[in-house]
Amino acid sequence: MDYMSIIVIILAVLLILAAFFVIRSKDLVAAVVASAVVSLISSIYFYILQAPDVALTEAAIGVALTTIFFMITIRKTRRDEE
Amino acid sequence: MYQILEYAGMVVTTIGVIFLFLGGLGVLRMPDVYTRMQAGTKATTLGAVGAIVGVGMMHPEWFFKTSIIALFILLSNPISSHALARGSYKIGIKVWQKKKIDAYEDALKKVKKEEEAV
Amino acid sequence: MRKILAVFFIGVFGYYMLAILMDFPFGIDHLNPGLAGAYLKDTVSKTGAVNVVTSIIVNYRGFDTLGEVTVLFLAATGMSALLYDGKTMNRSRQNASVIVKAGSRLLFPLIIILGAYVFIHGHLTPGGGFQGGAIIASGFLLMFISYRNYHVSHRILSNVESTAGSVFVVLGLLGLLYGATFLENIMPLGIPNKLFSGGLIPLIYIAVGFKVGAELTALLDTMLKTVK
Amino acid sequence: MIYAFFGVAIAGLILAAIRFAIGPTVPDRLVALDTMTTITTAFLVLLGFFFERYIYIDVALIYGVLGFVGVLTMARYFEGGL
Amino acid sequence: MSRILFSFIVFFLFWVALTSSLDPQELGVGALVSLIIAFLAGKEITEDGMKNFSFRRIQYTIRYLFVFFWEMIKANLDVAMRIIQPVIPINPGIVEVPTKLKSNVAKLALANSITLTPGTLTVDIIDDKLYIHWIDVKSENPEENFKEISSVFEKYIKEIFE
Amino acid sequence: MMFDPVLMIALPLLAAFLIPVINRFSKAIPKYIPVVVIGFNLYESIMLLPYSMVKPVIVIIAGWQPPLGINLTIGPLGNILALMISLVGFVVAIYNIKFVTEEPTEKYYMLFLLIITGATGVVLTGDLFNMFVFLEITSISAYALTAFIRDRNGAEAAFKYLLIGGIASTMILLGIAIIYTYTGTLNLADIAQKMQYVDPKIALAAMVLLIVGFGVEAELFPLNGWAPDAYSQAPTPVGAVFGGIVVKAGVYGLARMIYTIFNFEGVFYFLMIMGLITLLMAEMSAMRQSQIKRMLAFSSIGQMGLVFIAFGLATQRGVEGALFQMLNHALLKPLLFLSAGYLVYYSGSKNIEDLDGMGRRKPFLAFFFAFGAFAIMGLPPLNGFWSKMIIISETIRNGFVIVAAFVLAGSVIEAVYYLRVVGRLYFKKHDDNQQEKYVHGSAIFAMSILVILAIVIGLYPDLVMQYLKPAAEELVNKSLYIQSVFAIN
Amino acid sequence: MVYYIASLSLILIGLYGVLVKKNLIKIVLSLSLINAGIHILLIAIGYIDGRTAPIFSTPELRPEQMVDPVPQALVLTAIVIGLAITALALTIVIRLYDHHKTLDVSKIRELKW
Repeated sequence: MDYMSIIVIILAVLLILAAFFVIRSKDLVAAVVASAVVSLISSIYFYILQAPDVALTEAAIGVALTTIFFMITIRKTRRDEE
Repeated sequence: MYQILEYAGMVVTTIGVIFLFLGGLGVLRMPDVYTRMQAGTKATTLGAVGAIVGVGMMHPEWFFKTSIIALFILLSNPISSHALARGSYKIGIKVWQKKKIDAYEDALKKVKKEEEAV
Repeated sequence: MRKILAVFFIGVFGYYMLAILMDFPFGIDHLNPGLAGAYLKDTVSKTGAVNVVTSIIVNYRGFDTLGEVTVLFLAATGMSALLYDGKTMNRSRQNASVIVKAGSRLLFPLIIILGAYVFIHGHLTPGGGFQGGAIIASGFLLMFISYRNYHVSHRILSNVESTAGSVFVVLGLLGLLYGATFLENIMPLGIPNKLFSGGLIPLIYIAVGFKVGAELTALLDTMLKTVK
Repeated sequence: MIYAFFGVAIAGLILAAIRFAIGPTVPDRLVALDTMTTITTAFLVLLGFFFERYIYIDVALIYGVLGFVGVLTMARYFEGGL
Repeated sequence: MSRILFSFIVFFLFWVALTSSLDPQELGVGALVSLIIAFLAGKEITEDGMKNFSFRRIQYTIRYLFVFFWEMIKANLDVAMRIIQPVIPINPGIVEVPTKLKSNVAKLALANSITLTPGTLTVDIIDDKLYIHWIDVKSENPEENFKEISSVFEKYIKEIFE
Repeated sequence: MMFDPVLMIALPLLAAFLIPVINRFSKAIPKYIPVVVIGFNLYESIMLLPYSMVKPVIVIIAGWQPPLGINLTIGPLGNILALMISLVGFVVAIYNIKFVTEEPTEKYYMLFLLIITGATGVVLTGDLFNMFVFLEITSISAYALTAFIRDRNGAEAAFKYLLIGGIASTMILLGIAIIYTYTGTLNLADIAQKMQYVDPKIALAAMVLLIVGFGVEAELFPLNGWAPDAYSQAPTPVGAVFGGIVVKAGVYGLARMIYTIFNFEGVFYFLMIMGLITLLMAEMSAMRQSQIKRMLAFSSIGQMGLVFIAFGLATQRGVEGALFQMLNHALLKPLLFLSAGYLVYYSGSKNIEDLDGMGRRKPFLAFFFAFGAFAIMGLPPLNGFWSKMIIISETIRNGFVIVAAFVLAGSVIEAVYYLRVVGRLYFKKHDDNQQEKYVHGSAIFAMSILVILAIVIGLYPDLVMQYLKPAAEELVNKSLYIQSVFAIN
Repeated sequence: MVYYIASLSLILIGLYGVLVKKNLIKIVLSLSLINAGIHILLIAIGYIDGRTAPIFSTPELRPEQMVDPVPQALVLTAIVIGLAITALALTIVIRLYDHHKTLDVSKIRELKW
């Protein structure tokens, strides 16, 4: 058990919790913010797995663009899950 | 010379990382959004800048790129936390306070009145 | 009822997937000497690009990338077709504060340069056309959300998009014209790790960068503008 | 030494993540996300140092810039400016 | 013209720092890219153009940076002291601070400096009044606040940007 | 004269990219671009036929030999399907010229062009991941086209389709991940060669994931929930494209997976059972529909069920029957959809009841519809008869008498509901005199092409069968395919 | 190994969301979760212990020191395709909301699901 795998396990726990939060949260904005966290942690994963190209793409698309699409959609529809 | 720079870089990185941790702690412990923002912004900005510049000092040929990251963080972090503070004030999150001191509320009311008058 | 059924289904699916994944090799070189070995060995000498991922995307599997560009193009087309209303609307009601405005005005050109850097250096560093285009689009987004009346001409965007897309295909067809195959590298390879290397790869990535940037910007603008 | 850096930075990330989980309002979560983005940027630089690859720094650079755009967009959403 | 030249130089320096290389190919492409972007967007980032490179401004900038970093470190120590205590000693509120700065970029610099220094966070700017969330409110009088919070920076920023 | 086959994909893409610019200069030109470009594809795929029948044409892309780079592998099967796709695309493109008026029209033509390009790419490519990319092009343009008429049902159908399709695409990706892990390659022939060394348990999992993925486009039960809504809510020509093109691409993918890549005996029985269920469910549902386009959609699913049954036989003649049935379906379903589109347009209602007496008022249209209905039911001299006969006789010859009985029962049900509609067209009186609308010549021309082809194939089935034989052989005997890909090294 | 479990959990959570949730935006979010899980899985497949990214930025790097580049290339394509699907799905959601004034799937059913 080296240090790196401890970090990976911690990140995995955070990732799964964030994913749970996406599903559970009643507030759609909070869910979208949580999905940004999922994307953030998966980006760190790609980085650790020696895939900087993918990490960069995930950073460019996951953190900014996808989140923003969701935010615009929520802005144009409604925020609460009925 | 390189040796000195490397040790200095290590010290700077250590300080930075510690402040990153303190930033996280502050975000967790503070009582309301605005104070959390204070802790989060200040501590993590210095922390990140410290850690990044420290790495740049340990690897002198990385220095320029790392300082660009540091510059971006220095410029962008306060802006985003300002926008967040303004946004959360606008959706009606109250300031946690012992004594009531809120000059902004009155100013906003005034602005609103002027807009209605127009 | 539906929940129980779903949980049951997911349980079964998860069990089987887990059983399969447990046999998966992790962290060991299980394909030696597969496709990957060949790519790693030959890329620098045969394509001139240092970034193997880029050379796979643009050169070995360039056809995929053409398809990928098309997918994004499709999404943009589909969205603008679906949101088409025949009339345009104002973007937002609330003005941003002076700080945000000044900050985005300052950061905007720097972000654009950053995007250009990413797609020009696609064959040397991580990143490439898509990432660069996405960064440029984010730069425009910064302006859209800070300034109510910031206007980008859709005419120009769509022209850029069409031109860049056609350039990609035409670069591919050049190969046929010179008696080689579609998308084949017909330019000198250059010295690895210099900017001018990799033959067609940087050119294609520049075209892709422009195209993706224009597409995503147009997409964001349509989404922000139309419907209430 | 570098492992200690990782440990402390990850600890900061976890603390921010806890704040993210307990909320209570969405701006709270956004503050946590903002903090996490900044910590992640620094963490990626440290990881790049650990892997001894200069090119990895690009990812951190893009991450810092685009994380800012994402958070700013959400902040503008609350103002009603999206 | 002067504004475009100024922004061209800034962009080019940025590019060189980004590539960290003096290879002629990189420099040539960088010059091309910065030139294009300077023509398209260069007018927007500055109002004074080449005047920004005058000796006085550069000198003030350097002095300002030192002051700023010192204040920032103080701020962080201050935050750190507050965070690690069992009961956090705070008395927050939002106060008003006047400013004499006119240009937007100067206001941005001031607001950012204030946000990064001890116990303060800029919430909004309405005309020439800054609204600041202060973690430990000492007075409610705008003039006193001005002295306490922003007077240090304002004189440097005024020299640098105006 | 034969051009490089890669132009069949490159040129439509170029044209689609250029349409927005051309639209600036003239609003009238974009509607003719699909006709020209797909016409080129048609010409090209006909020219290719003599070559690909002898041995598969391998087109190298970017100058890399098969396992390294992507290559197009145009065997008899791929070529015939490409021919079918471009034929249907050509006809529908002609039909489009006057029919599409919904703004923004140039976007419609772009999407239309790309859906056909995607389907062509799926059937021509020899690379698994490339197939996935082209399948996504096809399905994403299909989602957009389903919602193209911006009414409430269109959006709902599109969302349903997108949801199922989105999950399917993730399943394909998962399957590709498993396959790549164990074979280390993405070339179809290479995978097929290496698949025999892979643990059967894992191969089975990969196959199930891929079948689920391609089954959505191929309308395999129970993944076909999207089809009736999408067919009926999309603009009419798009319904024809779904039936004639998108489904073909899905079936090709499915057949390629089952026959070439994996070798499991059991999957053929599974396919046959699923096909039977698909057939019966669809025909029963089609009986109950009151909207004509929905009815046609269910009928289309039923036809696909028949195709799956024939594929499930896994014999040379059975596969021939399946391919013949696909060809007939590709000719007749667009005919039915296109004529039904105009019928709906004239009667102003989607319901079958409102089509009364159309046979008198619109003899041409009613004739086209009736012809399509008779042919698809399998009335003897027409083309549908031959394919059904091959399938049924082959089913009986292999001992699946019960299956054959069910197929016959399904045919009877099919005949009942088609005759119901045809009867209404001709024998019901309807006497409100609506204003006369003109039937566009281009539409008549488009439908006539299909009718003539159907008659010719019905009279001389051997004309087609000589091409279908090598195609079926390619599927049944996979070593042929593998060898031809590696022969060029 | 941790990566496999994490990615599988993401896929399963996403599937659960798609199957059970009634909110349209939640469904689209769940789809993107599934995608994220598959991307992590693919990259983890290509990883080889102790090796570095497949970029020959300095001359002393050897091919034997590098991870498998193919999954990375595939994931890049897959991410862009996922973005396209998400964007289109959200557009359709906006359209649906315009017509029905609700995001609840169970209230939208005019067609039989």
